[in-house]
Order: sequence, then C-alpha cells, then structure tokens
Amino acid sequence: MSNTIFDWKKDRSMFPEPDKDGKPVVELDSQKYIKVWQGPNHPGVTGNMALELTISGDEVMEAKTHVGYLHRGFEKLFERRRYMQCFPTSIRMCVPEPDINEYNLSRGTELLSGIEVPEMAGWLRMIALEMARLQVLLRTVPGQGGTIGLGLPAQWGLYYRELILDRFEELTGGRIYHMYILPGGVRGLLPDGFKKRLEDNLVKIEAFMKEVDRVVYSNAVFKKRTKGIGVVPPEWIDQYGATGPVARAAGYKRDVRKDYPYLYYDRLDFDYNVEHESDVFARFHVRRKDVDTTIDLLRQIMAKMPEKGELRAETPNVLHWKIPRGETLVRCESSRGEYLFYMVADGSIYPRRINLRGPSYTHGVVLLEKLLVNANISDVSSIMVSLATCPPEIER
Amino acid sequence: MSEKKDIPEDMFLAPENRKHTVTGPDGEVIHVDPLNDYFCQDLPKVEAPYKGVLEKFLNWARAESLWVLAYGTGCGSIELPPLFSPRFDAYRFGVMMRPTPRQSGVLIISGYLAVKTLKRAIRSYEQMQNPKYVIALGSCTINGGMYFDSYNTINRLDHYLPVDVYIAGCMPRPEAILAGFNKLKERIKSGNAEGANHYAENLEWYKANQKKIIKDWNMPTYNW
Amino acid sequence: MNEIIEHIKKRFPVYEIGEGPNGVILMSVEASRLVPMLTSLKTNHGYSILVILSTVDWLEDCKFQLTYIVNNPEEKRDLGIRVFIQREDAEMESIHTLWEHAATFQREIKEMFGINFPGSPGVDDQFLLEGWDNKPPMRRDFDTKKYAEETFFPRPGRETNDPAAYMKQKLYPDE
Amino acid sequence: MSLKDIFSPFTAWGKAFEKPVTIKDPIAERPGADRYRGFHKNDISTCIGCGTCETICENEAIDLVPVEGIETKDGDSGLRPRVDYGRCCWCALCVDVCTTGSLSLTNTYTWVEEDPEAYRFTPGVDEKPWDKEEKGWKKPEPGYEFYNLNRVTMEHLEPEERDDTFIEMVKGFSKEQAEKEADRCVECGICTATCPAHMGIPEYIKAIRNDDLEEGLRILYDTNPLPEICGRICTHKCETVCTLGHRGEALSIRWLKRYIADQNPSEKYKKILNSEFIEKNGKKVAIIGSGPSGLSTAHYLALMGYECTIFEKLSKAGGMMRFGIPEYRLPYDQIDKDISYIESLGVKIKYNTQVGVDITLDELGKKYDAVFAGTGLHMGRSTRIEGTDHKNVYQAIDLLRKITLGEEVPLTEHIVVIGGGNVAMDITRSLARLQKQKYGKVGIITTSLETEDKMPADREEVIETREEGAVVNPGWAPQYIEIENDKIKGLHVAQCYSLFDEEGKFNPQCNLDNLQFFEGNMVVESIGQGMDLSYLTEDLKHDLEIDRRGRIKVNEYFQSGIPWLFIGGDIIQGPDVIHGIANGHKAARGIDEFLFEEKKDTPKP
Repeated sequence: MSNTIFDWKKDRSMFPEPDKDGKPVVELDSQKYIKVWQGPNHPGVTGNMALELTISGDEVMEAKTHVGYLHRGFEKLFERRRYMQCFPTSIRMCVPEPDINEYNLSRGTELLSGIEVPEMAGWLRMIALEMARLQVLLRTVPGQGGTIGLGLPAQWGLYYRELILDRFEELTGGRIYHMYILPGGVRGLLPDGFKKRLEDNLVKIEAFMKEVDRVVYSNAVFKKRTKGIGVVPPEWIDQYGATGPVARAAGYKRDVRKDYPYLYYDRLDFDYNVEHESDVFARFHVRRKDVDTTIDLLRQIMAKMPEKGELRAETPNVLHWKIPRGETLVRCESSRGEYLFYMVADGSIYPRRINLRGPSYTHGVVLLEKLLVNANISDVSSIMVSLATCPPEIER
Repeated sequence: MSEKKDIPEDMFLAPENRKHTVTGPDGEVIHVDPLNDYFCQDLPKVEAPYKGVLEKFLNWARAESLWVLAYGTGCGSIELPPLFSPRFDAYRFGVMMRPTPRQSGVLIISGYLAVKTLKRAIRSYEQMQNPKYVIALGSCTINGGMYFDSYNTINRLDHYLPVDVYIAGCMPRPEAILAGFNKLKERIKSGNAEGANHYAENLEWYKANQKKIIKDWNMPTYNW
Repeated sequence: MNEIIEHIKKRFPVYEIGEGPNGVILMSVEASRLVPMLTSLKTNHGYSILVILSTVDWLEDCKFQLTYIVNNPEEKRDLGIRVFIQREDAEMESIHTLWEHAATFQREIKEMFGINFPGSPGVDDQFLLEGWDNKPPMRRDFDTKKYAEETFFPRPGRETNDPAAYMKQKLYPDE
Repeated sequence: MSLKDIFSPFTAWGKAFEKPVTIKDPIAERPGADRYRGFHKNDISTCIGCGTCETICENEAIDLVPVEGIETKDGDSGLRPRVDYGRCCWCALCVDVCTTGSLSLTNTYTWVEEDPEAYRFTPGVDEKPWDKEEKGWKKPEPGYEFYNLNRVTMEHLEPEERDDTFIEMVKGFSKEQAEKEADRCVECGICTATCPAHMGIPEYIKAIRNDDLEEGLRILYDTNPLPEICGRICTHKCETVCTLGHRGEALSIRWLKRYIADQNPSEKYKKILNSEFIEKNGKKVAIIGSGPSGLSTAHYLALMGYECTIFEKLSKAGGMMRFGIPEYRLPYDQIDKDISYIESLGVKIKYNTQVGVDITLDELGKKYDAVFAGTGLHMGRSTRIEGTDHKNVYQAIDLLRKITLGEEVPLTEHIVVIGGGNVAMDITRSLARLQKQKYGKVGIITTSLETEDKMPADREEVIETREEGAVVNPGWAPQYIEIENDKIKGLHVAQCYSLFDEEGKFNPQCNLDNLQFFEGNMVVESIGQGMDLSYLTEDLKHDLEIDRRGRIKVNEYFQSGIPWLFIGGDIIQGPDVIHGIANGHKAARGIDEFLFEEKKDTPKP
C-alpha cells in the first residue's frame, strides 16, 4: 500500500487549498481550476453517463457523476405490467448482461408464489448466466487495455464475444436480449450439438486469453499505467457496499455464488478469485481470473447437467398470475458484483414494487467520485472501466 | 451575433451560462456572456443542393464516407462496437466512428431517448456539419417501443429530429444496421436525404416540440 | 440469528417480524427508533453493509414504506427493517452518517417519491430527471401512461377491438 | 517488471498472419439461428382472433383489427392481430401464449424503411418477404405452457357405484379444483357470442378466481335465472368454441357455473341478488308452462315488477328439465332451489292446470295483459315402422315422465331403444338402472340411424351409457318389430349408410343386405318430440303465421301474430335448455316493451 493516491496527494496536489476547517475550497473563478465534462458523449466513459470533473493541471480535484441519461422509469413501468410481462421489460435494465435481470425477476416471482423450478431448467439457467458473464468479461477484460490506448485486444475481444453471442442466438433466439429465463423455467433445451460448439468456442477463448496475457497483462505500459492507480482502501468496501471484483481485489472473499448459493452452484467446484492490491491492476487481474473460472464452470455445468428434463414448472395462468402479499430479496452474482432485486407483491396480478440495486449504484456514484479525486485525468476512464460502471443499472 | 431575442431569459440558464464577471489570477476583471461568446446565434439556413452532375458526384462522395458520431444514446449502442469490430468491419463500407459531432455526418439514435439525452442528442445534431443524416434504431424511435408509457422517454423521434432511415428490431443486429447504412447510401445518392434542410425549414415546429419536453431549456435556441 | 432478534426485541419496539421466502428476516419499527437500531446493528452485530434502501408506496393506506436491508457479511445474513411513514409531507431521518452511499439512495427517493431526508448531502439535487415539474413520478397516484400520451406524441392511427365486444356488435347487436 | 514485459506485447504482430474473421457479406451470409426471434408470421386460417396475444403484449404492440374476407362467426371473432413494430420488443410471449399455435416468429431480422408508418402490418394478411420462411421461434417443446391445457378432472361416481341408483353422478368441484380450473381461462370472450343466452362467461370465471362467488352469482342471474339447472345439463355450446380446445381440452365452463350456484346458499340469494324489494307495476302476465323459457320469462318479468302467474299442466314445475332429464343428471332438489328463488320473487305457479282444458287461452288473454307460451315438446314421435302400435312399444318421453312422477314403469329383461340423442341415452340409462334394481343385471340395446361419429348425443353420455352396462350399437335403420304371439321378440334393423340426400333432405338409405336382429321384449322409441298446440283454438290459429315446417312465426322478441301472445322455448328453437332461457329473457324484454312503449298497434310478426 505504498504507492497509493494518499501518498501522491502530498507531492502532487497543490490544490485545492484547505480553508480554516481543513475543507478543500474549489473556487472556479479563481482561474486555477477548469471544469471539464467527460461524457455523456465521450468514448472514455462507460455508456451514456457524464463525469463533471474539476481539474487543476492534469489532476482531478473534484468529480461528480451525472446519471439519468438512460432513465426509463422501469420501476414505474412494472406497476403497470403483469408478472410475466415484467420479464421482457426487466432485462433492459442492464444492457451488457441482461440475463441476471431475467434470473432475478424469475427467481423472485417464483419465491413469492412458491414455485420450484425443474432441475433441468435450473442447469440451463446456469449455462445462460455463465455464458452471459463470459461475454461481458470478454468485453471488459481486454477493454481495460483499451482505456489506456491498447485498443487492439479490445477489438479481438469483441470477436470472441461474438462467438458466445452466436451460441446465445442458437440457445435463446436472441443475440443481446436473450429473454431465456422466465418465471417458471426456461424457454428451450440445448440445441443438438450445442455442447460441442460451445466447447470449441471455449478452447478458442482460452487461447485468446493467453494472448491477452501477453499483450495486456504482462505489458510494461499497462502495468505502469494501472498499478497503484485507483486504489480502493479495504475499509471502504463495506462502508460503500462495494461488491464483486472490486471487493475481491481488496482481499475480501465476496462472491454471491459461494456465499448465498443459488441454483446448483453449490454442486460446482470453484474458488474465490482474490487479490490484495485493490488497484486497477488488481481488479483487472481478478476479472482475468474470473474468465478462467467461468470457462471452467461452463465445462463443469455441461458435464454435470442432466440430458433431459422439464423446461418449465407448472405455473398459474400467466395472463392472471396473482401473487399473495409478500416481500423478498433476490440476489445473484453478475460480472460486476452482487446484483439484487427487492420485490414486493401486494396480492394483485401486478407487482407492487421491484427495486433493483446493482453494483454500479455505489461503484458508479459514490465510489467513483471518491476515487477520481487526485487522479490523473488520463486515468479517469481506466478507473471507471475498472469499476465496471453500468449506467442503465444505476438509473433504470 | 447580436440577435438577443433568441437568447432565453436569464433565469432558465444554467449558472455557468449566465452573464458573470471573472477575476483572473493577475487581478484582471473579465466580463463573460457565455451565450454570446461561446455560441453562434445564427439560425440554420436552407442550403439548396447543387444542380446536375456535381450534386450527383457530391452525393456519391457523401454516401461513401459516412462518419458516425460515437454517441451511444440508448441500449442499441451495445451493437455498435461489434459493427466496428473485425467480424463485421463497417470501415470497409465507408462507415466510421468519430468521437465528436464536428467531425461526423451521421447521428445514430440507438433506441430510446430519455428526455435528458434528447437534449444532448439535439445539441449534438445541431453541432454537426451539413449535410447530416439521422439513423434511428429500434422500435423505440418509431413509436415508443417498450417504453411507450414511460414518463421519461420520447415516443417518436421524427418530432424532434429529421430521421432518414429507420431500422426495425430490438435491438437491430449489426447486419441489420449495415443494411440500414446501405439504405441511407441509396437515399443520399438519390438526393432525398435532405434532413438538415428539412430541419432548417421547419425549425419552429421542431423547436416547439423539443421545448415542450425539455422543460429547463437552459441553452441557446440553436446550438451551433 | 435468533439471539440477535431476541436482543433487538428487548431493546427496540419491533413488530411484524417474519421471514421472507428467501431467508431474509423482515421486521417493522417506529420511524423514530430506526437510526439507533441501525447504529446498534452496524456497530454491535456486524451488519456492516447497507444493501438497499427502498420505498414502497401504499397509496391505499396513505403510507410510505421504507425498507432498509442490511447485511452481515460474516454470518451471511440479511435483515430487513421496515419503517412506515405518513404520505403527507413525508420526511425521514437521513442515515448518510452511517453509510455514505445512503445519500445516493436518499437523493433518488427524494426525487422519485418526494420523501425528504433533511441533511442528506445533495438530496435536493436532481439525480435522474432534468427539469421535472410534475408529481414525483414513482408515486402511485402519478399515471405514467397518461403523462406519456399527453407529452410524447404517440403515433396516431392505432385502434383495437375487444373480441367479445366485436362479436356482439357483429352477431347480436341488439341483445 | 521485466524485459519480457516490454517485448511480450509485440507478439500481437502474430495476428497479422492469421486468417481474417471478417464476414464478406454480412447481410446475406448470416441468416438468423433456427430459433431466432425475428419478424412475425401468422397462419390466419388457424388464428381465431382470441386476443390473448394482445393481452400478454407488455408493449401494447398488438391490435386486433377486422380483416377483409374473414367473417365473424361462432368460435372466430373475425379479428386478426396487427403488430406495430414501433412497439414490439420481439420477446415472443405472443407466440408462446397463442391459443391456436398460429402465430410464430421467423428468423428474418432485416427491415429498413424510410417511412416509419410502414412498420405496422397484419402478419399473414399483408404480404411480407419472410412469409415463406420456415425457421424461427416457435413455441418450445411440450411441457412449456403458459396456462394449463388439461382440465381439472371432475369426480364422478364410478360405474359400479352408480349403475343401480339415481343419485347424482357428477360430484362437483371443490374450491381448489374450481379455482384451478378457472385459472385456465384466458378471458378471450369468444364463448359469449356462442352462448344462446350470451352469458358473461369470462366475468363469472374471473369471479371464481377472485373467490367472489356472490359477484359470480349476480353475473349468472344477469342472463340466466336457472344456474343450478344450467350448471348441470346445459348443452355447453360455449365449450365447443373455447379457445383452449384448439390445442388442449376446453374449459369446463358448465361445471364452473354449477360451482358458483352450488356454493351460494339459496337463503342468501335474495340478498346477494338485491331482489328483496321489487316495486310492482300493476301489470299481469300469464305464462303457460313452467319449463326453462317460462321460468326465465317469469323471472325477468317479476324483476321488472310484473305479476306473473305460471300455468303448469303437471303437479310439479320444471317442465322438460324435471320430467325429461333423469335424476342422476339433475337432482330434483336443485331444480327446486332455482324455482323456489323465482317463486320468492312473487311468481305464482298454478299446478295441474292445463290451458285449453282447465282454462282457455282466450280467457287468459282477457284476464292478463300478456301471455307467454312456452309449452315445449312433450309428445314423442314414432318411427311408424311395422309393429309400433304394439302395447309394449313406448315413447321415451312418456317413460321419463313416469319415472319422475314415481309411477310404475313397464320393464322387461331385454329392451331395445331406438334413438341416438341425449334423450335416448337418458332413457337407456334410466331403464338400465331400473333393470339393475329389479333383475340385478342390465339387458338393453340402444340403436340409432346415425353412426357412432354422427350421433347427436354428447360423447361422454355414450361412454357413460356403455360403462353402465347398456349396449349402444349405432348405424342401423329400424325395419320392423317382430311380434310373435302378441309378444315382442325383437327389432329387425338394416345397416344405414346415408342419412341425407343430395339436397340435404332427411332421407335415410339402408343396405338391406346387412341385416341385424336386436332381441328384446319391449321397444322404446326416442327419435324426437313434437309439440302439442291443442290449446290454440282455430280462430287463434287463424291469426298466427305458421311456416312450412309447422313452426309458429314470431318476431325477434318472440311476439306472435297475436300481439298479446308471445311464444318461445323449444317450440320455436328446438329442444335446448339454454336457448329456452335466452328466449325467455328476450320475450320478457319484448313483453315489457309491448306493454309500456305502446307498440300494441304495430305487431311485427
């Protein structure tokens, strides 16, 4: 923990000057500071969100996140939709990884109405969830290099992600919005030869990850630009509710799949991927290891899943699926961390409230604002991508 | 530069856009009037196309170099990176991403537009150079899509910006977007893609629609 | 787990204790006792993570329900605490001193439901909306469809028929 | 950091020698996957316009619109879904919920337009390039249904439990069963048009789901004052058009109706139906016959404040419902429940009073403001083959009446029944029960002109008849009854191969080479019933218009050529309870209009 921003602060920051109480004062009219907007239309921010940066020289003095550019009022729309109708709507809440929404909504609906999903459907759900995780990681892992100018692996990664999307298209009928996991079960068995094709893709992806290791992971420039940058002090993890790779990179063993086992993850053999440096590099490293874990999990699932089985449990008629009054909390592990739904049913055919709390809700607002202070302006997008902020999940 | 009547009233302006004075580190006092100093106050003009072969040649040139503003306004933007990745490689069709509006000629509205983004999309569009084109992706731009009843997303894009091509899908796949570019090329070559002129001609109507939704209009009427 | 519940029961007037379908324990408490209770849970019982701060609008009862769910990462347990407050001029004590990111939740709730959290940093700033001049949109008495139809120019020319009504009109109009 | 870290990134150059992954022509080379959710396709000949797709669509993207060339008829609303691609999100819930399986998605996904209005089309009607595409999203494998396609099994008495007793054989739904069955309903409302009384079927099923049976009863009584009876013996035409029947089993609408009626205690009826206080309007109406149409008329007129008197020939009310239907199908106490409610509204029933004998129609016409005649079909028809004049040849309808009245019923060990309708099954099963009681075994053969697949009787009736030990041997035309020593030996039949001639007239053709002999000492004829209009005197008949087939002509409100005389029920519509009820309801409205809107002078027969 020697090379953290706290050490930098002393020798780099001349501004802002503290006032009598020790609080920093940022006075724009003093001409010592410039206000720079990064986003919403900027290649360096993740998605359609904006950072209002007050900079002095090349150093960020103050950062403020602006979200709401993608606000669609999902939680309001759910009040007008039946439980089954919520499912296609819900998945748009996180665009890169929609399956976690499908899963959480379906699981919540099932929990509230007391339905157990057939075993086969459970395993198919796991396949979809892990494939979704893999395709996101194939964007973010090489994409982390993209934030500091190593754009080539990011382009390659998009191709390998396409391979997984092809499998998704085959399995679910959709490329991005899979709409596969629905209340009661799933919407299709594995097509013939699917396992073999997926295995071929996994082999290719493994080879590709070796290349990422050579080109990004052990790249002198990358190391120089990411080690010691954007350090999240471990005591912030619980304080700010940080989860997923951010928490794991700080040395915490946090993984919903192991802590609160859902589906059949307790039957699979895998471990927490933990690092301790808690900087951008450590988070990258955790994600890099997550790719291997995910590939391994996919292989385990394919080996352990049953050959045949029911697709969907018997549910009430979906046109008037009434759920008795109750509340529940559903969580699953997304590629970015704990993804959580709080659902309240009021005994009608419409949900009373479905509230989403994704990891970005804190990563992208409070944590990002904190981390950017005293960061170099060229590291902003690197830090942001390492936190994997996903605006649609903040603003819904 | 002096048409004051277009400037909205001071009270609606964002603090940084209001007239104010700044004292520099050396003690110099500077008066700033951001709207007059930073924005052009001229309203857009209709630019009549050239006649004959010249216009045809220009249209061919325009059609073959479509520079897209890399602004992911909605969920459809998830399919734009694959479009520019090795597999689909839109560059070979003359389609190319640019980071700023000043360099781009095509604005892709990728799906739904929240009111807050609409404001930015309008500014981006107005800052783009003529001739400029708009491609609308997905159901949301046609009739609201799955957010038709949301309080924060627009229903039809053609009320706010002149749209050249609509691509169906939710989301349209990269292949469909490429087909959309082909259609746009045809449209440009046939000389029908006069969206910018249409916008200039009907500016009042467009502005009225825009201002109906954007309640805190804290910028100049036309952001050029 | 039961010891904690017993402990809480002794110290705080909790009611409606029940276990949700996913093992989360939910209980209700008076609004005035919430902050002491959360402080106690955080400092003495290891409930160190604020998972979610959510609001439910019970329009028919004229009440807002605020749900604070806290998590104990060691025991891997969730505890949900419900607080019911009046819908009129709704106001609630801020918990940003306990968890800094609660300010984000509170800012959103202020904007979406109109519940005020005095003292919460930036609570009056616009969070997701821009220039909103209507009722807070997540309140149940705000009709989003009506608002959208009035504001956003839905494409005209759509009409639909109810099969039963249409058949009546076609086959037996007078009966 | 080492020297390796500086050089290893240069391995990226290696990619320059790999085969490119770029697709040459992405638009043409990449069809969607086999399951891809692309654009909509609809088989409009299978589609019935039930609108479940519209209901499930969370984006309100689907409209139901009339389509040229598709007519509205029973079981088909004549509407077809039109999809708005300015709304659709391609979730394919509409495909998964489709009741007929006509809707599907193709794997075509490219559609670019300059005109946004073009994105609205009716799949299957508006021609699209992908109409021929076979691949694409279809409803997944069996076991994936959005609603239950199978009926909740209705519990019956087992054949061995029921074959010697007249105890009601259908047990009725329990609460759980009824709610489960009601949950299957998709609320399309296609059935309402087919129901002769146009009952609010989806509404009362919804009331069951909401466990609001009082509301359910109110909905029933809106259009049907005999729910207990209808809930048991209605011909349930609604179930034949039920949308669920296209891929699974139709909803048990009749049993659900019965459930509502059964669960509401009769003493609460007046309170639930809000009929405790009815203001009388001082007009008097006479009703001839206490069958379904008469009771229905009386009920609705009584609610409107009329003073109604029913004249019934027999000693009990209910008409054909009581005297034509055996007790094991419709217990008498249930008939009493419905009738006693109607009586409680102030309707008087004069038993053992035959109009035309005890009192003439003319007198009625003078004493009352209007008269409704629902006298029904109570005269058995004979086959008129050789031997039918024998004393041991009976009419089914007469025997059924005797059973109900508790009179002695002639019985032998071997009986032959002629007829293939429900009445034939009723008499067969009733006689079989009596045989079982008397002789300990069943010896009865039922034969009909129609072959098995064309028999007018309900399928389940035939099956149950067989379960109870009777023989059903259809497809034979009776030739003559063999009589030896004044005793019936049996019935000679010949194979019947066609019922109607080319013009559609009833003209059975038999194959006289294929003969059969059914042994029996008693023959029961059950080939239909005729009406007894003897109460109509000649001068009244003079004013009535009677069509070619002998039916009296009435206007849409069942008003006959004589303005004060309304005629309805079986004599107009043919034998059917629910039609009778519907007639009664309409006639009540007609009478109300006739008496209050001064239409006295302008009768429109």
